Amino acid sequence: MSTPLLRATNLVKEFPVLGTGGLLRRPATFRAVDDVSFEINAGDTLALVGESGSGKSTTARLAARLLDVTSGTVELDGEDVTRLGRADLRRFRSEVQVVFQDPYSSLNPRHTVERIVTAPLLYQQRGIPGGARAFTRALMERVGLDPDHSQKYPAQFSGGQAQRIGIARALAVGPRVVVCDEAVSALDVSVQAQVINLLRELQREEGLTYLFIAHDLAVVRQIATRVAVMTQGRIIEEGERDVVFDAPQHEYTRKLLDAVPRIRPEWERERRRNAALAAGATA
Amino acid sequence: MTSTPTDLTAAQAVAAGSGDTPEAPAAPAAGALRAGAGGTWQALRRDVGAMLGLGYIALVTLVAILAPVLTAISGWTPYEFDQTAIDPNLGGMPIGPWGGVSAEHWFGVEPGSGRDIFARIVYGARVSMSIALSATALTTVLGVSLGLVAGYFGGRVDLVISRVMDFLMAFPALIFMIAVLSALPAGNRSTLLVVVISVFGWPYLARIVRGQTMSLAQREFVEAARAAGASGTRIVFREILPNLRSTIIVMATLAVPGYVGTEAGLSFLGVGVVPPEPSWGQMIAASVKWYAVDPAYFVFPGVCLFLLVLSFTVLGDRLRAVVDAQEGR
Amino acid sequence: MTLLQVRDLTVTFPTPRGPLDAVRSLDLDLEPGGALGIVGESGSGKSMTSLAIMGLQPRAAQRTGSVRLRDQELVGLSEAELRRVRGDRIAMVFQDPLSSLNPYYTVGLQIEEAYRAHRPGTTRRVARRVAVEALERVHIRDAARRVDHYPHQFSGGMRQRVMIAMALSTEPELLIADEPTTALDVTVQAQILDLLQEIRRETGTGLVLITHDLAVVSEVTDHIVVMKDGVCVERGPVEQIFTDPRHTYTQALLDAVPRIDDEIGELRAVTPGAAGDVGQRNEQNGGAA
Amino acid sequence: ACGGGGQNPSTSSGAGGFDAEPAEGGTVHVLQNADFSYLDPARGWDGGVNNFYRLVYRQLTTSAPGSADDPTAIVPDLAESLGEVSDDGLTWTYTLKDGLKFENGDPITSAEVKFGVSRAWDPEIGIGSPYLKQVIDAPEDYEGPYKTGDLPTIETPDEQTIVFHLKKPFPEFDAVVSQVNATPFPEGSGAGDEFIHEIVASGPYKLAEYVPGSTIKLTRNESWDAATDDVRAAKPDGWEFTIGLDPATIDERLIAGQGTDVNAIAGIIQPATLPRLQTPQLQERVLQFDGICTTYMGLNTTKAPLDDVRVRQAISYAVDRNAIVNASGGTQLGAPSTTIIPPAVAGHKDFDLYPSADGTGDVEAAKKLLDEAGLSDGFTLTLDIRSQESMQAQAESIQQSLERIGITVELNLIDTSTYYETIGTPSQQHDAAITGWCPDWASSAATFIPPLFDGRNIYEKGNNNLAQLDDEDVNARIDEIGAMTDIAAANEQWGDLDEQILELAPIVPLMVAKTVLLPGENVTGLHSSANAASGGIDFVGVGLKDPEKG
Amino acid sequence: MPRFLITRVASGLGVLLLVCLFTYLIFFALSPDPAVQICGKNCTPEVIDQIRGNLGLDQPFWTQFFHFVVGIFAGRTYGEGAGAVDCAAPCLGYSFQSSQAVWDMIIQRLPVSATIAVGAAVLWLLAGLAGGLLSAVKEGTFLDRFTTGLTLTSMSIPNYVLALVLQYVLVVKLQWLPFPQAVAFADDPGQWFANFVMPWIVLAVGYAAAYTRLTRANVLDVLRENYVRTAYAKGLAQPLVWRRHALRPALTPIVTIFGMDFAGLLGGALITETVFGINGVGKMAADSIARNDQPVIMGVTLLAGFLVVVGNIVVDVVYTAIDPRVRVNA
Ligand SMILES: Nc1ncnc2c1ncn2[C@@H]1O[C@H](COP(=O)(O)OP(=O)(O)OP(=O)(O)O)[C@@H](O)[C@H]1O
Ligand SMILES: Nc1ncnc2c1ncn2[C@@H]1O[C@H](COP(=O)(O)OP(=O)(O)OP(=O)(O)O)[C@@H](O)[C@H]1O
Ligand SMILES: [Mg+2]
Ligand SMILES: [Mg+2]
Repeated sequence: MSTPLLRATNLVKEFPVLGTGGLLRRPATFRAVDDVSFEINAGDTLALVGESGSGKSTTARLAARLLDVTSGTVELDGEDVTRLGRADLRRFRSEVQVVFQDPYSSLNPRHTVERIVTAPLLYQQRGIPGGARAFTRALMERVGLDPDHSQKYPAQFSGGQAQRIGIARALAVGPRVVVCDEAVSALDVSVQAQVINLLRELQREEGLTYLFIAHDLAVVRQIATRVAVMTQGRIIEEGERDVVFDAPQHEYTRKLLDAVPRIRPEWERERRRNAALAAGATA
Repeated sequence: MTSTPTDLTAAQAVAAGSGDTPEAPAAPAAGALRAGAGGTWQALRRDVGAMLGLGYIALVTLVAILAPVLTAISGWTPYEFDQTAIDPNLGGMPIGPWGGVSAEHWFGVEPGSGRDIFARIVYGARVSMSIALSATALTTVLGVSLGLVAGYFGGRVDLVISRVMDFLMAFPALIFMIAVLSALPAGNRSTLLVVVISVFGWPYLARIVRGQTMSLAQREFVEAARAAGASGTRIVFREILPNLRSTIIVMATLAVPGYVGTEAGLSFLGVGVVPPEPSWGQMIAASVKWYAVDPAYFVFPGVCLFLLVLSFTVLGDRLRAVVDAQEGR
Repeated sequence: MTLLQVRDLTVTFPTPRGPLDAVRSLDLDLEPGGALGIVGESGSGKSMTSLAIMGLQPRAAQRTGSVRLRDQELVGLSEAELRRVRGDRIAMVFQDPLSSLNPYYTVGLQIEEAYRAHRPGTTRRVARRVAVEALERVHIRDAARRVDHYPHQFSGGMRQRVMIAMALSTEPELLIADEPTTALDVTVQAQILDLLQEIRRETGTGLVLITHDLAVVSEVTDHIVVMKDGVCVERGPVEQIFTDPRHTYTQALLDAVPRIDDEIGELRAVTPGAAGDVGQRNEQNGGAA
Repeated sequence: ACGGGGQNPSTSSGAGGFDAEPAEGGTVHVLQNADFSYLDPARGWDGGVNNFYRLVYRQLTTSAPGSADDPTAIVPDLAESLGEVSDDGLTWTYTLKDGLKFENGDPITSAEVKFGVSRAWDPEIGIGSPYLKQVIDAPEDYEGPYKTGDLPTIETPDEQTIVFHLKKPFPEFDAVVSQVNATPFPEGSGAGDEFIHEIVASGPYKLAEYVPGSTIKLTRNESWDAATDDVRAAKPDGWEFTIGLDPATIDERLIAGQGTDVNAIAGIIQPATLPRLQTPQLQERVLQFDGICTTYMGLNTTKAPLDDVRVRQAISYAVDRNAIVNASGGTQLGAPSTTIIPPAVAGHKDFDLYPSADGTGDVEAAKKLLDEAGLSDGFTLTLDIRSQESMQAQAESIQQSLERIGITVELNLIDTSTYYETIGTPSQQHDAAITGWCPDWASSAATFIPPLFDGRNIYEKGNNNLAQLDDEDVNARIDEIGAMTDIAAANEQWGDLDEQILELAPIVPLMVAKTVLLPGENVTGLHSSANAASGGIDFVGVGLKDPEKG
Repeated sequence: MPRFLITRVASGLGVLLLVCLFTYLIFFALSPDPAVQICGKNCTPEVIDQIRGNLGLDQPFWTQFFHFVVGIFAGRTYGEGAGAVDCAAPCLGYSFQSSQAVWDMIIQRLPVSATIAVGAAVLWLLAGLAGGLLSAVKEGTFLDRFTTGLTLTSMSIPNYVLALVLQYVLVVKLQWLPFPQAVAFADDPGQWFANFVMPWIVLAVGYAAAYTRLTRANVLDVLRENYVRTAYAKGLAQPLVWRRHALRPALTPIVTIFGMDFAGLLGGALITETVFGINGVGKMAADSIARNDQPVIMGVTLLAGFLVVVGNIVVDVVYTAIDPRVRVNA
């Protein structure tokens, strides 16, 4: 088997506990991520699920090198990126991008769309192919936004649209891996659907690889190819999506799945039937 | 002048909170280009108090700029003595009612010397405004950059800057300013005033900027910028700084009246600008002795100063209200 | 007799661009012991509806229409009369538990206070016992000790349970829960929802559950009102809404819900609005969002 | 001692009758801005404190009371009579009166007088009047009674007699032993900071309470015997000095005259108060005295172009004295001065070497002189001034008048506390400086001309010869006149020397400040004393009309 | 809690030492030779050298500074032999111009300053809180707008101008009050009040205005809090909601700001004391500056710094006591 695109091995992350430690004493630490390993093949989507505070975001940040590991390694294409220097990190940044949870919070409210989506190129000191305006328009079209709105500010967009801007920014540098940290959690169901569809479409068309974090298992089921379940800083179960969903091995996974509220399947079936009937009637 | 610290604390108590609220939708879709500023201006324009204040500030600024022209028209420079306008037998009191107001001397004359008060007010505006504005500019530059750096980089940098701030704020600034100013050679007092005022003024702004920076640094767009490969300085100045714009404008506007007052107060205490250069504070200081017999001498600079301070205070206050409203507080 | 009957409820905000109806001509009915779900996208007026029922809409807002609790008309009551209804007969659980609890007082005091407001003459001892019991009822372990803790010492799920305990301490006839589980984990959410069901069964308290999660309402409620832009677009028994939605908006909403045990495929998104009008809508939302 | 032109110069005092004989009793209040420098007379030495010392201390001789026919005269105090001088003029002998006591009842003998005088040699304590040290002979390395011990050159043959030996003849030695630092003290007392807060009174009052910077209260010294004292009337039972008041507030209080303020006196009123004194009631209370101090501008003769006498003369011509007087409060508070020695001081000669039509300066004459000096285009000079309001106003008016002849004056503001130190240091002094000079005793000009113009008195530090004038003729004249024993004749000569010096224009006399006072309506016995109070009210005669009031 | 306190006290001491050093350094560099000032009117270079030697002014900076700091804790003696001057601990220096230990000078005047400070603080707290609450309760009404206008106006009047205007009107024209003087309360309570009331007002006005605005803003903010809504939803009566749920959170930050402001009053009262000629510490500072009496300026600066640092710590402690959120769970 070929090397996975992104591989994390024995990741550990400890945070100092606030209020402990003093001038001489080292602060107590809290282990947010505890020996986590996973790999993602090109074109796949690995979903990280688990309770709140289980270390999902921390793991994602470690993978995207937004945090430094306490120990363990992250490899991209077989290359250890855990200790890259500034210049090499820039290259890594063009390969791995992040989409965040809150679309408004993750977009600088004082910057226009154009400025937001071209910023990564600027920060990586790369030229903007075709000029900022044209580049932005093209990118906006790609994520399904009206290119005429390139001079607007994030607050002038709806949540779903704002999240598309976030995705456009991630795509600007032409990454291979996109880390989506709860990228759809803050959105209304109606908007959520649009964004999930967009992500799927991009993956289909450009072969993107996702590390997808969510707590909504229904969403995960729609998008993931593989699923990892975290609790208390550890991955307790990992496998093919259907395997995990249909035959969960771990107690906690089962508990999680049970807790998901669901609309009764028989209602669903009936509704579909009714909808089909109605469609037929109008046709 | 004593109220300066409280002004700032009051301002910061209100301003501090507004930092973590995202810039809420501000202008209708059409006003795309100037989303924030345009809206602020629109809202401000409807405010009578703010507009009156702004009008007066503009007037004073204009007067200060045009001082030579104005005194050419009025016919007296601020330094010329006019012995005919005062009564040597009455302690040098101006001759005529209202401190010697006449066609010759529009605002009357200074007792003892007969210098033209209009000319001195006009030139005094230059001094008062330039000192207050330069001090504000310097304070803002210092306060914002140090506050940003402390708030964003945290750790040891923050520790050092915060200690310096504590240290400066622990200083009895007024006592110290007077002491330093009176001990230093009078050379270039205006510059000295600006420097001394700013050295003691920046921590108040820096503290607020630091707090807001810390909360902005938690926001995901900062992390997004890092993920995009931005360096620390870029994040601070490109990503965070624009978000502090309203805070900075409001704080700066509220700082100006404080510094106008501080300059006047220091001049009042005799450590302000060097004579014969007029400043409003110096004029008030000189006039207080005469307030009972020549109230006009006290009233002209006193009212000018009061209105200037009031204008900036009102403008700052309204600006804050508008910005707060826009930021959804 | 119906427990809650809302007729033609309208909440209007004056805005620079003219009055804006956050809720317009809304009717609601709830039988004793029943559970009514109000669903709809963010900003559709769900929270405003609940506040308006209690007479707690923002000062700027104007409320018209009729709200009847059993046979008492609530619109037009004096503050003093309203006070007797609030907390005692209608209790409310708010969306954000942390900001809805006063950080300066122990949760015990805040529960006692709710209880004593309607039982004048109750001693603190008695009130405290009530508070402990209320906390036990919502399954907070070691309740006798925890009553003396401050809100920030509780986790999100526990805070929400404190809110519920507070609401239930007076044994209200009607409980309005505004997105009681939004901030929570699925597992915690499940516990809270179970708790609400349990209480309804035990005490016969009527429940109005506000949420935008369709799956949640489908599990908990028996009647549903679908709101969009301040108006009710569809209402009916839960089964009917889920099996045979009439309104296209309801249909679209149901289509958009990702399902855990459905086939994988394109989700049907609700027709996206143009940037312009979403912006506009958002803007009005600014104050509340 | 001799009377010059300074006889009882009070020019006007309303019908309020401030010369009425005071009644016995009551407390006189004094309102003042600044605290006294030192309660220890070996340390303090200025117009304000000297007057205060007169209430609590006595010396062998002292100035006559302000009410005397010749208030500038030096009269016996502890001594029976003025000193007896030996023929060579080097030995002066005084005999003490009987019944002199300190406040604790101990007698005052010649030993105590000697001890008090010898304190003047202590380097840290004897920082007051310099005359004892300058005139009385003492061993080279003598450092006062605490460090060195007994001063052998002063003899005390018996308890009543004290004999001084001088370095060289000093005809006015009676004035020297009237200096405040010639106050007797019990032997051994007053070391370190002992007399800073506590004093040993020999005068009619003793210290009852002292809060530095805020109040001083004096009560009667029961040990003082009025029979031994011809100078001090000491009518009030006590004195209360309120210190630290703003000058404007003092004036306001005096005008209002509420409560104990009817019993109050204070210093010169503010210019701004003058216009308010125009009501008949207040006019009645206004008291005016002539000044004895000359305000002048020293021109540094060592600096170009001021080293050219024509330039200095040009400046003397150009200065507008009327403007200066106006800037200092107008004609009631000052008179233009064209001489060094003011009219109220013995030896004054009336002349004006640089006249102008209306006293506003002769611009033409000045320009002509500048042209001659080749400075038609003018030049820039730096004027040192104290950061004090009235001096700033004077400087600004000089600035204006000199601008008329093309001289640009830059004001160099120096903090009050360091002003004299700066201008008294030739290396730090600039082109010109404004300052003033008062005589140490007004009975002669001996303390006016020599300190300011003796070329041999130019010191590296603490210099008073601001012009740094070192003119041989002048120096020689100073020696000649100083040696004259006929003081009246000497004074006439001083007046001529004044004119001779001003020909060289080393300084520009500007004005003589006058004293305008507004005492409370219940105060009386107000007479000026040039010696004891620098021209202000002599405390010794002051009392209340009605002790029950206020 | 104790650890937190220790850290705060330690850093406070550090700040004070810095203040001390900095002040010392500045005056060391700037001020004229104290020996010359002591030497007086008729001075010779030899005497100056002698005085310098006696006072240790010829020693290097660090030695002098060290002696100064040690003096604070252990006291010190200036000079030797008969001319020696004792300065007992806490020795903040010795003013050779007033011939007094700085500490004694301060202690002598502190009661007056404290009277002014406390009175003014009471006044501005009462006025500020009342004004702020009133204006918040009546938000948007004429009363609110009037209060706002009044506060903005009074913030804009320099206090020396106010002082003079008040004095002119109340004392000179109407003769309702005497010219302010320090009268002891025990001597005559009526006079005491009449003498201090103007300084109180002048000092308090600016603060009162600021506190009015602060209180108003805080109360309005808190009233928008969700927990206030909760309180209403529980059926609590409005007075109770206000008293319990709005006031305490709204006033907590004011308590802390008050601590700081009060501690900083020493400098703030300078102008008031100077204008009214009241012999408090502030006026003493101003006078010393005018006389360039360096030890006194140093002493007052240090004292003021000390008060601010202590104020800071007290505020922190009080804050932990009144805001449960910052209480460290031990
Ligand atoms: N910067 C940090 N400093 C200290 N602790 C942190 C930090 N970031 C995260 N943690 C802690 O690490 C743990 C894991 O946090 P993380 O954000 O990864 O959880 P999560 O699974 O993403 O949770 P959620 O679903 O709520 O987003 C949490 O207990 C959190 O408190
Ligand atoms: N103070 C206000 N001023 C003007 N309009 C307001 C105000 N508060 C709320 N609104 C309007 O009322 C509408 C309904 O808000 P509400 O909070 O009831 O929505 P919601 O359905 O509860 O949304 P969410 O799911 O986000 O909680 C919003 O669209 C908003 O525009
Ligand atoms: Mg997370
Ligand atoms: Mg809501």
